[in-house]
Amino acid sequence: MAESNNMSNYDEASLRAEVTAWLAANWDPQLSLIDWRTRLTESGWAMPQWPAQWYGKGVSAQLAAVVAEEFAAVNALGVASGGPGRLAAVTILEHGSDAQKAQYLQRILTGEDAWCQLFSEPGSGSDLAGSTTRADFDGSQWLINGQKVWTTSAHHATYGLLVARTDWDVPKHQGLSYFVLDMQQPGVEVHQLRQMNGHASFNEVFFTDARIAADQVLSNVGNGWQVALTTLAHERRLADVLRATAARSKLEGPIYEEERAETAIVMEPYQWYPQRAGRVDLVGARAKSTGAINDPAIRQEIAKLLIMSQTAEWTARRARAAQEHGRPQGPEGSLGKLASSNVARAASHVHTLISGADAMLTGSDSPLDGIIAEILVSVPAISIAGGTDEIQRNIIAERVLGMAKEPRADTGPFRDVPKNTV
Amino acid sequence: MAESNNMSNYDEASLRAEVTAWLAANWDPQLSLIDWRTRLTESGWAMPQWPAQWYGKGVSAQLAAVVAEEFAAVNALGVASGGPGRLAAVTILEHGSDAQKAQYLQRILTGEDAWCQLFSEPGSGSDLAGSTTRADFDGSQWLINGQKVWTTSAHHATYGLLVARTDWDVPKHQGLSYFVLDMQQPGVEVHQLRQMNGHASFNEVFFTDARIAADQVLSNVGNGWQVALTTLAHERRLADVLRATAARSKLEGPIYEEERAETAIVMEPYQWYPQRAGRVDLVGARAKSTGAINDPAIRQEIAKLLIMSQTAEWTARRARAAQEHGRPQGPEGSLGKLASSNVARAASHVHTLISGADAMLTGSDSPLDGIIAEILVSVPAISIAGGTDEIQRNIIAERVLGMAKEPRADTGPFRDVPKNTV
Amino acid sequence: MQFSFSDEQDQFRAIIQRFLREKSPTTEVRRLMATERGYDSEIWRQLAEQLGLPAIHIPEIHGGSGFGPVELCIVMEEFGRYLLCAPYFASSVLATTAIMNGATAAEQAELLPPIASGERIATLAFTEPNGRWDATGVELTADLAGGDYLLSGTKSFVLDGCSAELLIVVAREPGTSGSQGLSFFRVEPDAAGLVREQLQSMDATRKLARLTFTNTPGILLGELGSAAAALSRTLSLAAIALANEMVGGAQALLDSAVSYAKMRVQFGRTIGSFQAIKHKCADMLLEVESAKSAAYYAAQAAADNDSDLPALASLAKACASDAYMHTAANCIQIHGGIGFTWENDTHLWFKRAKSSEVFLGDPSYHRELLMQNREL
Amino acid sequence: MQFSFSDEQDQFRAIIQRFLREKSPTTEVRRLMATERGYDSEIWRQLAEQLGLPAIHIPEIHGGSGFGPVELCIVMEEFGRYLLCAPYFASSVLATTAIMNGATAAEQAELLPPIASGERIATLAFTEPNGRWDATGVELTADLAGGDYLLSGTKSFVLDGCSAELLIVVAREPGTSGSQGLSFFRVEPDAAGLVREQLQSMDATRKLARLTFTNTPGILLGELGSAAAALSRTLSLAAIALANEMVGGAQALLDSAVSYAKMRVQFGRTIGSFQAIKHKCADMLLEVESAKSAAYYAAQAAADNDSDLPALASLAKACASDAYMHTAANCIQIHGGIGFTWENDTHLWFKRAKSSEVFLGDPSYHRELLMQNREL
Repeated sequence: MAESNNMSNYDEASLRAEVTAWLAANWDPQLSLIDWRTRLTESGWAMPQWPAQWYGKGVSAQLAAVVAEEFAAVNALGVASGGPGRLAAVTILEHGSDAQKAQYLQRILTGEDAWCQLFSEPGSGSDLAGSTTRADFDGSQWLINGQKVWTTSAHHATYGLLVARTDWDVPKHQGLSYFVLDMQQPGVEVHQLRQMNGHASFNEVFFTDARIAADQVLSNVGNGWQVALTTLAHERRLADVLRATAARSKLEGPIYEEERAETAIVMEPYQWYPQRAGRVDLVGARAKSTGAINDPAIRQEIAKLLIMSQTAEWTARRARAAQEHGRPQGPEGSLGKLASSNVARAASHVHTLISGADAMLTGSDSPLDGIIAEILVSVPAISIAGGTDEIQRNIIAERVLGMAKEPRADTGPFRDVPKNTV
Repeated sequence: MAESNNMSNYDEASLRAEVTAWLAANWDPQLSLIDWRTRLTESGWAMPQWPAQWYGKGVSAQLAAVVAEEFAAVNALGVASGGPGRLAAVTILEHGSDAQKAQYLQRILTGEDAWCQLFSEPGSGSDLAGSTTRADFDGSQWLINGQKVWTTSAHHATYGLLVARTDWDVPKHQGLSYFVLDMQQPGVEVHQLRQMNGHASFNEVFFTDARIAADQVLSNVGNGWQVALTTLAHERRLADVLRATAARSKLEGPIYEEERAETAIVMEPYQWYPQRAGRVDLVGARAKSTGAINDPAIRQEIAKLLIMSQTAEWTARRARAAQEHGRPQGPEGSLGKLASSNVARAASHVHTLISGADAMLTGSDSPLDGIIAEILVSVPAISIAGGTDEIQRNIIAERVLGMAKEPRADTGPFRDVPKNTV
Repeated sequence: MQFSFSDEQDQFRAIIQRFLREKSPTTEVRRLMATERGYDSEIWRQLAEQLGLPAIHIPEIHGGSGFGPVELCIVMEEFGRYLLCAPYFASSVLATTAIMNGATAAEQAELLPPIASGERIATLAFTEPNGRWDATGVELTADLAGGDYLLSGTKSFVLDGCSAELLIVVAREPGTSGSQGLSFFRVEPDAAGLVREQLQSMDATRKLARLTFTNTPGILLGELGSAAAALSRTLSLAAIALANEMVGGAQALLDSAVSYAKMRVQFGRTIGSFQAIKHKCADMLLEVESAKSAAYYAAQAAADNDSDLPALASLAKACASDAYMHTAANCIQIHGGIGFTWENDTHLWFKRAKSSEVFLGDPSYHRELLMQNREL
Repeated sequence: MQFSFSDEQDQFRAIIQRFLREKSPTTEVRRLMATERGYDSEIWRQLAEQLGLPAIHIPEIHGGSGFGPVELCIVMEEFGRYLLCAPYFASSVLATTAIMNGATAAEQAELLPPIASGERIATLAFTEPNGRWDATGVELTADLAGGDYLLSGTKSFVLDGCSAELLIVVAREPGTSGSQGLSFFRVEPDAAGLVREQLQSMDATRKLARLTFTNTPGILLGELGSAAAALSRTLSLAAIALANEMVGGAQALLDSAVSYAKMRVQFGRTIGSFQAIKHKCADMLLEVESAKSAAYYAAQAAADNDSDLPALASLAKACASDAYMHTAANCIQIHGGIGFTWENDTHLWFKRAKSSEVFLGDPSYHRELLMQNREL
């Protein structure tokens, strides 16, 4: 966010005083969610790190934390936390025109518009830049044809962040453009995609001459990959946001109810995510209640799991501590995703050992009302979603350890690069 | 061996009758080893599968087994079993001129000449064809400069099988030639190479203007890689030969003493090979004598090892059975080496678990008079020697499973291919 | 010991494969796994009449074809490969073997012919809600009451327990424990006091039931109190049959992973040309081939009445379970996101692998048994 | 809980690194490991006088510098990285900690200052030929005879046991068992009835001895019969120090593997550009970073007197042992044949990894301890 460098002249004391005063005057849990957030965004306290021109105060991350503290102190709500919307906001803030910012930002923050992210395709998963969804300019507007997949929330999104190919005669990363797509049009068809664990958290999105106006390109035509990198860089930080709303989970009052309803919708596709991570938290109690805790061989496996899971947590905290001390984050950050795959697999193994014959069951016949079964059939996703383990290892080796990249087989005009014939 | 196809007209009965009669008339354990083997090679019973012209009878593998049976029945000795010599013999038989065959074959079979194999170099291990030892023709002879490594028995070899580069301007596999090198000359210097387990089984061989006569190229100049493939194809079959000599290990008489002395020299560099493979045979007794057998967690590890080791053995027997039934060998053959690495690693782990504190010791303080320590520091070799695990996985994936090769980075004139700057 | 199949056995396998390729495509598997009974009676009839598979290892005097464990295991391997939905494991492996091992000649003459012909589907109920896979887990009791035996207790994880038409039940004399006092009983599906409930199984191709017995009449099979050895032999053969089923499934997954990797392009190359995928496949092949070696060896050992059978059965079961699970997980991984969808067939085998991993005891249980039963 | 080192700690580490880079290149390691004593007195003197390292966690009143476990572990990590040959673990970790935990204030005042200054090298003798790493393994007895204690029995695997100038010996009252009746004794190296024999250690940088005591006089330290708790605390800290030493070594191996992979060319590419090597290195990094997290956390917990210390010590020891061994084996593998030679330095760390794996108890022993000491 280049523009967020226009730091204001606040110091901590003056900032705290101002935000406290503003909250005292404005925070009202009797307001509707939208009314409150409209007031909030217009005040600039919504996104303190953002520029003053766009719903912010232009302050540092450290000072923004002070604002968050004061909001938390009076249980005041922040802006909408919906995942893809937040990604849309940071991307538009960084790459959008003023007209685009004016058109979209506020309604994202208030939660009036829902968004979705149209990146992955059936033929380009790990190879995200290999997108073959086409955007052709007919002289007045863009016509979109192709298919996206793994799109969370596509079925209730107003807008989509779309990466599509606008030039087939340049190398693959150079022929992409980044669009805002109106999801509510006839050329866009959304189908739910069911997973092996029975949930349907994702969608396939089909485009048949879907239309995008000429002014709905973010940044320049052909610069789509650079814009997409901004979106991707923010993808991992959402967990923190969701953690924040959880802190208000017990408060009473209409605005809190409204927020919880909103969160429930946002969170719906992610219900099984804790199971996907292996639920290490359940292992101790399960081992005790089944008596598996007395089996020396199982104790070894539980201990291995605990070691893996504890060290993963500590490694993450080392990374955060380094960041807080303003030091380079070191390799710890990049390793978390790979560690979480290992932990989940080990946890699934341990849950199987502990459950014995019960591991054959599902639904209400499975232990913990089906949670155990859901772990066993959800864990395979964690080493794939958000970049496979193999891709993570490439990233770690190349970017952290500085090892050479492989010779590329996809240079030259994209038209000539071998592709899937799905 | 193209020439071995000139099958004779023997049937099993006539062959058995003839060899029995010949043995009755000729086998004499009172002969010296060389005298016996000279008589043997001249009779054609030395290498029954080889052509009649060259110490053989031109019979099938099946009939050759009949000859071996009759030899075993009267404890008659075969030809010299020295590893590199045998490789030299099969290579010369297939690619040598008649003059070369006449010059070398018989003295290999009688054991009068010892050989060594000069393939690997410090800069080309996995990438054997990347040899940079140079052979330059000065108009009358070849001058050799460079270095080889991992050469077993180089210090007592009369001749060496040398792969060297004769053309730097063609792709790497096309610029190699295959020579017979006289090891007993001033331009050849042999240094012993000590391993991390304290043994010194291999040598480094340095060439400084070493000389090779023009008629000592095997096959044609530039065809060295094809010739080397013949040698490599036979490399794995040596274990069988060595097993055969072991069968006579208890017989008395001067010729058997002589053979045992010969075998001792040949086997000297391989003393630690059983330890390299992990000595699964020792696990049961060690677990019982230390009481580790009562530890449920160690029992699991022992069981895993037993399963791995038993199935590796059975897989090898399946491969042999398929071959005996004249069926294609199937994938089982190629997997043995990879399996043996896994077994050895698991065995080393189990020996450590069983030995506990004693695993810190070596020499006579280490259990079984140092055998346990030798296992722990020898096992790392098994996944490297004779082609690393990584190379084996490539071979299995590409040749057995038919997966695509990687894009090559070493095409074009070898002069321009990136190399090590050792 | 034989280390290869005979030509006749290879032909037999080819016949079964041809049948399954036609009759058990995954569209059929998906259709049948969604039904309550879980199989198609017409296919079962063809399997029995055309191929004689339920008769395979039943002696000829009892209407069988008199083949042995090796042929039975060939059938199992192919069923595992094609995920055939049929009550074969319950009826032809578990119940048949229990009857052959535990019933008198006269009882066998009565019970086996309709099983051999496929007319009657039987199952063996031995495990209980405690989930133990050996005799020590049996708590269900058989009380002698006026010449009749009345069974009380609960069996669980009973394969095809709701659809089977004959139940062979392991029960114990009240007051006994361990391997003492165990007997086999036959119970009719409509017997008094018997409640059969379908369990929700993760692997929908493998129907499991909980059977509750309340003073349910049962007819003794074999000699009273002497079922332990027969049960143990039965479970050894069942473990070997399951190991063979598993290697068939693992091979199907490996084939699927390799062929997808050869076809799928990312970064301008087939993903199978990347070492990460290539080496994973090589390791999978090694693991699957090792499991096959164990499963085949154990089947042959069963045919030879090898005295080391319990150890070999455990070895094969442990090895095949691990190989199957690893192959299943890797097959999903190699397919990427698509491999995690319901639409893709991989999860059908993944769930079978998971249920097979624990069915008849998990790898760690069998490794411990191996240590107990094998002389080191 | 602190999750990063302070600037002062980082500077301290940098000073040690500078010292070791100069004083402990592998040529020196090779020279010293071939000597019987295994270290260079002059380097030890510099280590003590210039850097004050033997004094690091000894209280200032006893001539120490009064730092704590975190600083001690920084020293250990760097020693592990550079494979320094010195009796530091024996004297400054084992013996010092035992004295600090088990001796009276007066005894500490007498014993610690010369250890802190480096003038006197001590060691702790607790393990016996049975190879057990806790109090239950102690069989050596201390008999009270006319006001003196006479020790009889054998200690083994005693670090620097032949060269140490002061022996702290764990002995038990005859007739006691388990953690009852244990005491610390100080024994002079020339005491009557003491025979010290060097053991041949696979890791020649770690000198081990067997000490045989025959009515050898020993002077009681601390209170009679109450050493168990002090020994246990000592072993927890020793395990944590060893875990930190191990992560230093593992990092050195990882660095070596990565830099070799970046330089070594095969098939016209650096081998580090092949996924097989690249992914192995990524996994190694994850394992080494995880082990560091555990080792650092445990060191900090020791500084904080965390009540969970025994569990954390076992966690760190188990994790670091596995990471070190895997990294060592992979480092050889990545170096290929050259990595298996004596000339290449990798085996020096490999052997240290192997001896560290079992020293103070192997990973499986510590995983079991973790389960016993941690509330699930």
